[in-house]
Amino acid sequence: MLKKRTNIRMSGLGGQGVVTSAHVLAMAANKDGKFSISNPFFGAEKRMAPAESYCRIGSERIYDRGELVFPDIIMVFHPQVITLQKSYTAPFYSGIKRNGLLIINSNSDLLNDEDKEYLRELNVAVYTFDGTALAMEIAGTELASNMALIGAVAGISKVVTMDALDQAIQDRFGKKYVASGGTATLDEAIKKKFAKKEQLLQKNMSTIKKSYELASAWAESKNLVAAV
Amino acid sequence: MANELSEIQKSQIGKQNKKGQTYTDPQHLFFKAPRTAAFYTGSEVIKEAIRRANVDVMVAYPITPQSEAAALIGELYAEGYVGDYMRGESEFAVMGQCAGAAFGGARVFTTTAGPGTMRAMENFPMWVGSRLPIQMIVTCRGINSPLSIQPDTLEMYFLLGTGMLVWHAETAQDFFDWMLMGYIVSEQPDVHLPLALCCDGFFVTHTKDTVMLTPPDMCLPSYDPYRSPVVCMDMESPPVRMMRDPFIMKSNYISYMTHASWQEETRAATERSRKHTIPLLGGLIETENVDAEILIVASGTAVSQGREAIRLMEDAGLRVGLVKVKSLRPFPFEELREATKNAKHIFVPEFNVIGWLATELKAALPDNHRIIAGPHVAGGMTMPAEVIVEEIQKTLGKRVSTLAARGS
Amino acid sequence: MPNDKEKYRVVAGPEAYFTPAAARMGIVLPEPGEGHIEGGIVSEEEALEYAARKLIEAKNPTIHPGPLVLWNWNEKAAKKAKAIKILADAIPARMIPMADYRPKYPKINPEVEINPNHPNLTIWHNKEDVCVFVGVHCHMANLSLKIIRGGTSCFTIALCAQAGHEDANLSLRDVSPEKILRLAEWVSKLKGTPLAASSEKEAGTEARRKGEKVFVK
Amino acid sequence: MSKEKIQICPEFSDIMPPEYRDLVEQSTYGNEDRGWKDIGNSKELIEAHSLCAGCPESMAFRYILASLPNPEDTVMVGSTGCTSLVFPMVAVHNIHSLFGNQNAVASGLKRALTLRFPDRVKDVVVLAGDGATVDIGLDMTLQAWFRQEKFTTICFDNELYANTGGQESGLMQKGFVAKMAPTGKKFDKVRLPEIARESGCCYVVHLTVSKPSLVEKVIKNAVLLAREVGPTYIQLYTPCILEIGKNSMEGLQEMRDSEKPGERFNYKEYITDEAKQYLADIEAKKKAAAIPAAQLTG
Repeated sequence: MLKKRTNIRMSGLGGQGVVTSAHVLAMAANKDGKFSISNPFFGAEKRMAPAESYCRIGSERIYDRGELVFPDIIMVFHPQVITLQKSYTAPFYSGIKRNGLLIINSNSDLLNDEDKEYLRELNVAVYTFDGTALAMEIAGTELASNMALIGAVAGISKVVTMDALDQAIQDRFGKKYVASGGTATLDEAIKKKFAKKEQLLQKNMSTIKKSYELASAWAESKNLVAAV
Repeated sequence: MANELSEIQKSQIGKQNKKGQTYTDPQHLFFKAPRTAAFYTGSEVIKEAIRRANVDVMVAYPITPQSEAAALIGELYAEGYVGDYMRGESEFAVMGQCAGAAFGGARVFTTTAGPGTMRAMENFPMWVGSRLPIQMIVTCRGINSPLSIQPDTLEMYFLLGTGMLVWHAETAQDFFDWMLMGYIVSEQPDVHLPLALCCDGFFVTHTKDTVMLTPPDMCLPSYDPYRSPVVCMDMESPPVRMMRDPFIMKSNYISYMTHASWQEETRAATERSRKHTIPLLGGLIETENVDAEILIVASGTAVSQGREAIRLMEDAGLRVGLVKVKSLRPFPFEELREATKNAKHIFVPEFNVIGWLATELKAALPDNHRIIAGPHVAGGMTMPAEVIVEEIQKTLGKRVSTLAARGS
Repeated sequence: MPNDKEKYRVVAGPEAYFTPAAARMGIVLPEPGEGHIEGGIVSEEEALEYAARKLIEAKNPTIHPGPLVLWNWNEKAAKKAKAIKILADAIPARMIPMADYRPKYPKINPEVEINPNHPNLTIWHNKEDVCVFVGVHCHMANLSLKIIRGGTSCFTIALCAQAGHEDANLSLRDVSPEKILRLAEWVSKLKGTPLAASSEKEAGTEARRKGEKVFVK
Repeated sequence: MSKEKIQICPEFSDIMPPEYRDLVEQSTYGNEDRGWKDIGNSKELIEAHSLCAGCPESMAFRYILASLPNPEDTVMVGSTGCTSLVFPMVAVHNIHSLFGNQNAVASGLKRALTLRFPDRVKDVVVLAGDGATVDIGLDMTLQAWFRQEKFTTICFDNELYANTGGQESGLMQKGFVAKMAPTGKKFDKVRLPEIARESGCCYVVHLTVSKPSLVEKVIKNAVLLAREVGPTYIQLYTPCILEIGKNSMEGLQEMRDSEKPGERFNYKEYITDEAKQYLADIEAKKKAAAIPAAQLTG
């Protein structure tokens, strides 16, 4: 069953599709008939600069705006968020709520003992996985890493359904979409990458599906399903 | 009845413009026309409002966070929904270009933010003195050094003295409705003033939210420059020997009285806007549970954060009321006195360093020791509901530790 | 900002060194079909009658036609000009135009004109005790009315084509040629002298005697 | 508006001040061949003004207003300065909004009028001093030219800030000692005519107002070209006799002296081929129209 409110903070680097991910997730929740809003927070749009966006999903109308200071879920899109402190709030997990969830896209464990101690105290579950490798393997481009992360958060929290995600992806990449300069350029880049739009949609979806399955399995093994 | 149309406007109703949109009676458009839900960013919503606003001239200039909206209006122009569209060279010039178009009898729209608002500032009292009903969207952001592109409402403090109508939107929905309603109010012959329709930058412009939109094939009737309280500068109406607006200080004695009366008249026009605004916006303020002893009085995004705080307080068994201030000019003196008469503590959360709303309230309300100017944040900081809760708990002497400390 | 509850009244001046705008003292404009007398909302008919009475009783009633009726720039203006002439003859009232709004150099001639930047000069010079503004752009009319109320004792009547004027002592709104003729009708009725024959056709008195409906609103 | 609309309602003709009756009966609205020669035998579009006695600006104003090709459809834009003391007396709609934003205002105005009157010619003419045009307003002056906004910009160059009491301006001569230039101006007079040419003006003229017939020709060309071809710029020397210590009667001589060959206000004109052609075509049409008349007299 859905919590009254699930607040998700996505920390990554400019160009990774952090903003897009929040929008896709919020659109999916919206299609599931839930209340949702998403908003980005960035300085001057720059590649590889810290970029954060926030997705709020709930069972009642959501008013809360702006930076998500006290998230239930934190998604780390790039190791540098942790290693080079490329996050708006430091340490990157500050403000995370008790029984929260931390998803890290990395091929190695980046947390030190202090971090682990702190998170253990708050009973925060940590899911570290190589979303970028998964994206390369399935979509053939690291530009689809954000899809892997979307799959992961959906798989563990079940905060949105796969059907809704499918529709959201159609909306986002299927039709004309209004995006700010940097995002628009990347949209073009990934569209070039895939000859046909259908192909792009399909590759994105299969990346999400695969990641969803892996994450679900992990969650069950930790019996986390109800936790978030 | 307020918000009457001119004969010319009435004769337009039911006819179609070149885009096949039907000129629709504003009352019908606002309150009876069917609405459909859209999941849009604030910038997209601004575009959709302008699509229906029958705007003649829009002047744009890039500055975060309004650039996206300003560019989207450009797309509308390319589609033929806006009469003319240009990029100015600076906000000071843009507001001059807007003035020129309005002097010439056009319905004018522009958007700006933060430093842009400040750069253009000299124009606003000029717009007011010249009675130009221009609509300007202000997507507030930081104006101090060091630079911040994030929400901060300090610039509104400066707008409050210009004589413009100043409204503060909380959500994209407010934006959509108030932009269309704004033209109807500010173009009334007894008002005929520019409107600064403000919001807290990114929080509204870049947030995707559900908004109820009117049909895209209905639009407002055109602006009728010939019921303006001043002469339209198109050389089509008398007197031909006409200057907008001459230096009366250089005429004869008592001309300073003319100056003073002129300013007094523009402020009188602000007062007259009340009767046109109240039926459209549903009052200059909106209230919830104002019989509670604790009230949050706020405008813009601070209202939203207040709503979240009120939920948290409810969960903690504490009843808190809310007053949303929609219009700052005209300022809802009577409404606020009435709404706050039962309150023992009045909290005023704000997104600026000086707390201008609290200052205004302290000047307007009796027993103003009840007013707690806070919490406030600035420079783009977010105001988590938890921080408002903490402020209230502190004041009530209940020192409960919130998560605030961990939010840094 | 009306802080005190006591009702402000828009009475003839001299009001103050610097006259406050009536709108800022809580005075609101009449709705369609209404007028106001000294800030109080009354029916249009009552306002018409009161205006007629003031004009008849005045020593130096004066009409100040503005650019919108002085210049023959459209049909409505032409009709209004005719109606105003009839009104002036019926009272009878002097007419002194506000030909335009510019600060005049070197000075205005209060004998023949009135200017919004110092209308009091004309009011004083001609000892106007009741005056009518008609065909003046609302903003300029409000400037004049404030200054007149501030420094003179003249009772001001505004025949406004738009929403009316709180700063006049008496104001009608949506004033059409027909409404001006109705005012002329009231004047002639109260004086007991019918309008001049030529005017009767304009004012439709003949027709009304025959029981025809004349002023369709 | 058509000349027919500039009429007094008969009911009021006897009470209107004479200047307005004259304006209706004796002004040159709608006269195809109006020009400076009408001054003195027709009602001018300018009333008594408050400029200093003998100020060349008043001459310039009178010539320009007499030369506008269709004042009944012209809206002027001014700026803060001595000129704004004259504009209230001018019988064409005109706008003052702020100091220096005149070309921005004119850009918006021209676009609005074009939008509202698609089938009519509505001329927009900017007239401002050198401080407004070259110093505080330079950005907006140039940007309007870059954008090819179709209106005429006229600069009254009196080489200083006159209305504020004679301070240094960008168009002041190098070395001139003035307020705010206590040891003499340190840099050359800004070469705005050349800048205007490079900024996209199709017709640029730099002259004094000593010869009314020349001023008339230049103003007419500038306004006609701005309608069809592109932005035009006219810089007129209107010396501030007060600030350069001359008497009321000496303004004209000052202009004559400074327009001699080699002097800084010697007549200067830049015109594009397109503009040349446009003017030639107009001339040709006039001649063609004139021929029948000639035959009749012949």
